[in-house]
Amino acid sequence: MAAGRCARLTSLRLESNGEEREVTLANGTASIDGKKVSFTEIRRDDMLVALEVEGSIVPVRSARRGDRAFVWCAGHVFEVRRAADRPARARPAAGESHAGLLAPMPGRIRKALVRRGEAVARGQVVLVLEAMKMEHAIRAPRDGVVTKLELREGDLVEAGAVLAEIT
Amino acid sequence: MAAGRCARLTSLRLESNGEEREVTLANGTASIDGKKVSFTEIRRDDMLVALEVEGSIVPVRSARRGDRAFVWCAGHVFEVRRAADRPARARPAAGESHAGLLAPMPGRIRKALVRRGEAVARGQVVLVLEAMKMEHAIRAPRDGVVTKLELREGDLVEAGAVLAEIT
Amino acid sequence: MRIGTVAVFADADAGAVHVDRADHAVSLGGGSVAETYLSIPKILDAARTGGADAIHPGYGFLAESAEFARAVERAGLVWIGPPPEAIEEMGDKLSARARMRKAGVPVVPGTDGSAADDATLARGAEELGYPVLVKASAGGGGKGMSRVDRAADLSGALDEARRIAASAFGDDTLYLEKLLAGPRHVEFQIFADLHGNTVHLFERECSVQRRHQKIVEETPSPALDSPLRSAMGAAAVEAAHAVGYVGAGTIEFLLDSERRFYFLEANTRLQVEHPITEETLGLDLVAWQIEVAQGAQLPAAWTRGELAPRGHAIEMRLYAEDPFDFLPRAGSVLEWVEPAGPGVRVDSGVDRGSTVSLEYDPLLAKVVAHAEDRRRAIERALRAIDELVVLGVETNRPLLAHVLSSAEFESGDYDTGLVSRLPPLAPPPVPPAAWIAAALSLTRRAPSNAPPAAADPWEAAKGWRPAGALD
Amino acid sequence: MRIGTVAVFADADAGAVHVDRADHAVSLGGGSVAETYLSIPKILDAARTGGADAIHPGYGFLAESAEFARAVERAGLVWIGPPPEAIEEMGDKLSARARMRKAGVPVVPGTDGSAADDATLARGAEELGYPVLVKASAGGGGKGMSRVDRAADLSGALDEARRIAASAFGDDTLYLEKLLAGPRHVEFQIFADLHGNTVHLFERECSVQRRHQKIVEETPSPALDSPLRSAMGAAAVEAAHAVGYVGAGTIEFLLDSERRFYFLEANTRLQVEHPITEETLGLDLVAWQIEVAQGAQLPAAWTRGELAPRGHAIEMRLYAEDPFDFLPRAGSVLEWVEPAGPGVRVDSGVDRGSTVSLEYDPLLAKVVAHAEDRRRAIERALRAIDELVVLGVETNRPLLAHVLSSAEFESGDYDTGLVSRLPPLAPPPVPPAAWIAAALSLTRRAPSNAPPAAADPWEAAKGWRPAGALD
Repeated sequence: MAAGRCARLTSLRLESNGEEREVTLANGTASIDGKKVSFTEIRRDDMLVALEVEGSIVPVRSARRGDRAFVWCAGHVFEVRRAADRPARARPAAGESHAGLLAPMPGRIRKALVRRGEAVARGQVVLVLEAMKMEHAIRAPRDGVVTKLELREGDLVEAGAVLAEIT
Repeated sequence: MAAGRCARLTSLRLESNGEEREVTLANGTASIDGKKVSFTEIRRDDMLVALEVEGSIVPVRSARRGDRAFVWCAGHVFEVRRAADRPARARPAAGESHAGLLAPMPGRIRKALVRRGEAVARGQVVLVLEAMKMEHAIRAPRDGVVTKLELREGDLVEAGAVLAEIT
Repeated sequence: MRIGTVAVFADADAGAVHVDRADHAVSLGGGSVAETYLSIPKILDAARTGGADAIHPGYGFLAESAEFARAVERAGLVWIGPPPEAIEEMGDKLSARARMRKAGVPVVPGTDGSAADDATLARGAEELGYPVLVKASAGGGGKGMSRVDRAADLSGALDEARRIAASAFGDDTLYLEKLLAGPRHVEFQIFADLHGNTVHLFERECSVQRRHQKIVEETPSPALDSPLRSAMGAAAVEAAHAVGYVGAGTIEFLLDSERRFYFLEANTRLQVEHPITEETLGLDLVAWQIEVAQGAQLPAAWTRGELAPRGHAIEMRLYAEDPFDFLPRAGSVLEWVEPAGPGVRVDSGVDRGSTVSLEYDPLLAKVVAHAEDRRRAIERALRAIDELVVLGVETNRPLLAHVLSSAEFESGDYDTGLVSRLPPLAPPPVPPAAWIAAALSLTRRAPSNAPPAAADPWEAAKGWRPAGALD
Repeated sequence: MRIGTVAVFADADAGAVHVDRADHAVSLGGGSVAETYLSIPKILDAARTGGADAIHPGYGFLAESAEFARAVERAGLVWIGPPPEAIEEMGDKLSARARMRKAGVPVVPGTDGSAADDATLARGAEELGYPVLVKASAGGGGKGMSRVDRAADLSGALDEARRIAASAFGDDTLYLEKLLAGPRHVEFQIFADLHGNTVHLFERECSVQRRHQKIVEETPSPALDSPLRSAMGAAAVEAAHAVGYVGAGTIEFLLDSERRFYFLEANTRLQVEHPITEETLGLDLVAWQIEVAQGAQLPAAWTRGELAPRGHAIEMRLYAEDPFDFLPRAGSVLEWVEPAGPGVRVDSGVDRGSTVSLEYDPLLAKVVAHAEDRRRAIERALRAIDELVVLGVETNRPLLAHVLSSAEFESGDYDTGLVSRLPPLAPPPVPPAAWIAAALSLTRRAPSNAPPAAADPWEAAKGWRPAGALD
C-alpha cells in the first residue's frame, strides 16, 4: 500500500491500437503528446492497482513482457509497445505486407497446394497446416508468385516459421 | 510452470503448532527428523503451487515474512518459524510467562486499576486498554506483585509495549 | 445497473481493495476515523467531487446515523436508506421496545426505562429474576452489555456500563432485560418501498456467535417451522410498519427454548450477512435498495407472497483474529486465494498485499456456500473454507471449520452458547509437505512476496494474550 | 460431497491449475496427447495409482468414447457417464438420426446414409435443395462440416470432407443435411437415473457462435414460449429414452425461423455450458452425475415436474484467440483477476503464470452471470467481462463485450448468424491512464511479473494472419 511514488524522467514513443503517443513521465506528471497530465500511482504490495489521473482514480492492472506492456484499464485490455519496434497500424489490419507466410502456430504441413514459381491469386490456399486438431488454410495475402516453398507434406513447423514467400 | 527444481543442502530446526522438527533439504529429498521423504516442487510462474511428496501431489501455498514462513496445505494454514527463535510451546497456551504485560494492540490507556507495589491475583484486571472502539481488560496472568507500571490514563501505547510487570 | 460507483478512502487506505474496485475514488484526507469516514462534511464533499447522485452508506460507520441521512438529503442527494425518523426510532433501544410493545410485537421481558437509577433497576432485576442483562439504550452490537447473575454484582455492572455507554454513545441510559436461557438469534430481512408495501424476505439464523458477534449465519433457520416462520415474519413486517420503514432493514428476534420469540432490536441498514438471503432468493438486495430509493415499487411477486427460498445458504465470516481468544490480529496479507465453483461466493475486502490494521473491524471476507439442502451446504462450506488461502495474518479460519464440522452445528439444534460448548480447538498435526514448503520458503534467496527479513512489525503484538475484552 | 479428487496431467502440464486444485494428481508421463490424455491404459493406471473408485470423464478428450467407458467398467471402476451403448448410438450421427426418426423426434431433413457415394449424395442434394451441409457421420463439434451452395461445388467438398473425416475419426462416411435459413441452436439438458426416470432440465440457447462453436449461451431461451418448451423438452426426453440414457446429457435442436424444431445431435456428456442450468435451477449437475452413478434416484421434485428455472443466466466463453479472426493465441498469463460479487461465477482453468499452449482447446474460463431477469443478467455479464483482467495473452474478451452490448443480442431475436452481422469491432481509444501505466511498466527496473526482456517467444506467432481455417 503506497501512493505517490515518482518515476524518473523517461520519454517513450508508444503504440497501441493504431494510436501512437510520445509519453514522458516526470515527478508525477505525464506528458502525452505534449499534453500535461498529473498522476499518482496507487500500489498494493508494490503492484500498481490504480492511477489517480487529474484527481480521478482509475483502476489499472499492468504487466510487461519484453518490450510490450499489457494494461487493463476502463474495462479494456491494451497491448502497448514501443513504437520504434514496428510502424503504427490500425487493427484489424486488412492484410500483411510480409513477403513470407509465417506459420501462425506450430503444426504439421498437411498439404502444399502450390509449387515454387507458381503464380497465385490473393486468397488462394497455398498450404494446409494441421494444428490444434484442426486444419488451417494458409492463403496468399496478395497476387504474386511463389518464390520460396521448401516444405513438404508431413513436415513439422514451429510458430513463426516462414512457410513460403510470395513476391 | 516448472517441476523438479532442487534446493541446495540446507538444514533448519523448525517449529509449528508446538511441534519441532529438524528439516534438511537436499536434491529433492527432505529429511524430517531423520526420516527421508522424496519431493518435487511444482511451480507456476516461479510460485510454489504444489509439492509431490512420495509420489502424491499436495497443493500448497507459501509465503515468508522475516524468519517466519506461512504455509497453506491440506486445508490448514501453518505458521512455521525457526525453532531457535523461541522455545517450542503448544497452542493454545494457558498463559504466558512474561513478567511484562504487553499491549495486544495499539490503543489508549483508559484506566489503571492497580499501582506499583500492589499485590494482584491471577485474573485481576490491571488496566483497561481502549482500542478498536472497544475496551479490553488487561488481566494479571498470575498472582504476583506489580513491579513496574509507568503508564497513566490517557497515555497512547504501541502494540507490544510493556504495560506493566508482575513478578 | 450501469451505475458508476465512487468510493471514499482515508489517505492511509489508498491501496485498499475498495478503492480499485470502484469506478472512481475520492480521498477523505488523512487523520483519525472521526476526521475521515465519520466526518459527514468530508463525505458530502467527496460526493460532490465524485459527481455522486446518491449515497449508499454500507453497513459500517455512518450507516445508522440519522444525522448523516438528514445531511445527505439536505445536500440534495438521494439517501439509499430508511427515513431518518425510522433510524432514530429504532436506534434508541428503549423507545424501540416501547414502540414494538404498542404494535403488539413481543419484546424480551425487561425494564421500561421510565427510570434508570440504581434502585429502580435493582427492583426491576428482582422482578425479572436473575440472571439479567444490562444494556445501554443507545447501544448496539453488544457494546456496553453485560450479564449479571446476582444482586450483589449489579451495582458494579451498572457503573461500568454507564461509563462505557457515556463514552461510546454520549448517553448513559441503561435498562435491564431478562437473560433468556439457551436463546437463538433469528432475524428477518424486511424490505419496504415508498408506496406503502412492506414485506419480509425470510429469516437468517445468527446464533453462532463469539463475543456477542455473529461468525456463522444460515438460512433457512433449522429452528423454524412454517407456522413459526409466518408468525415471526408477520411480526417483523408489523415492526417495520410501525416506524414507517423504507428500504432494506432487519428485525432481530430472540427465540427461547420454548420457541417463544421476542423483538430484540432493529438494524436500519443492510446486514453483513445479507448474502445468504440473496443466494436463497436469487435477489440482489443492494440493487433493490437503489431501485427503491429511486421510487420503484417492490415486485408484485414479493408483495403477493410468491417468493420462496431455494436450497440452503451459509455464511462464514473470516476475521483477522486469534481463533482461540478472538482478539483482533493485524498484518499484511502475503497470499490470498479465494475458493470458487458452483454455489460458492466470496465477498472480500482484501487481496494479496493488503494491510490489515487494528483501526477497523477485522472482517476480511464473507465466504458463502449455497446448495440444494443443509447437508450439502455444510459440505460445500467446509470445502470452501479449506480451499481459502490466507497467509501472513492470523484468522479465525480454524474456528469456522471447527464450528461447521461440529456435531452440534450439524444437528441444527443449537443456540448462542454453541461456540462456548465446542470441543477444544486442537492444532492440526503438521504434514511433511508443510515442513518442506516452509523450509523452501525460508531458504529461498529471493522470496517473491516478502519484505526484507529484518523488520517484523507484527511480531510484537503476539507476546501477550489478555484474558478477555470488556466489549 | 467429501469425495477426494485425483487429477491426471501430462508432464508438461505439471503447473496447470487443475493439478493443484485436485486433492491428488497423478502424472501420465510425457509425449503427445495420444500418449497421455487419450491413452486409455495410462488413465486407468493413474486411477489405480491414485486410488480412484470412479472416473468422471469431464467434457474433453475421452468424454464421449464408448471404448473408454467400457474399459473403465472392465477395470472395476465406476463410470460416471451414460452406458457405452448409448454413447455409441448417439455418437454415430446417421444411426442417431435414424433412431430419432423412429422415436418420432423430428430430425433436420437430410440423406439417410443407406449409401454415401458421390452420385447418391448428389441426388440427395437435389432433392433437399441447395444450400446443403456436408457432415461426417462420425463427426462432431463442426469438424469435417462444410456448406455447399451449388451442385458444381459438391464433389470437391465431399472429397475434402472425406479426407478430414477419415483422418479425424477413422471413418469417412458422409451425409447431407438441408441448410436451414436463420436457425437457432437450442439444446435441452437431460438427466436420467438407473431406475428408469428421465427428465429434462430445461433449455440453453446456444446460437451465438463463431466458427460453428458457441461463445455465449443463455437460459431461458428468448425464442421459446411455454408450449414450444414443453414440446421440445418432451422430444428431448423421448430421445434420451430411445437409447436407454443414464446420467447427464444434452439433446441439441435446430429451431428454424418458423419455430419448427429438429433433432441435431446428442452430447453424451456434460456440456461446457452446463453452469447456466446450474445457476437458474440451483443444482450441482456434477454432483448429481456422481449420485446417479452411485445408484441414487432422481429427486421426486424433478420427476414430478416441480423444478422451475429462476431468473436468467448467461455464460461467456473466454478464449485465448484473436477477437477479429478467431484464431487461437498462445502465451503466458501475466496477470489474471476474476470478477466476483453476487450472481457472478467464474469457472477457470488458468491463473497468473499459467501457460496457454496451442496444443489444447483455447478455452481459458467461463464467466457466468445470473440475475433476476434477462436485462439484469446482460448488465451483470457486461460488468463481469469488463472487470475480468487477463494480461499477456490475447483473448476474445472484446468480442464477448461486443456481442453482449449489441442491439441484436439485446433484442433476444437472433440466430446463428449473429456474430457475422455484428457491426465491426472497433478498438477502443487508449485512455491517458493506459499510456501512463504502460510507460511505468516499460521503465520500471524490476518488473515484477516479467521474464527478462530479451526473449519473447510468442511474438513470432503474430506476424501473419491466415485468412481462415478450413474447420
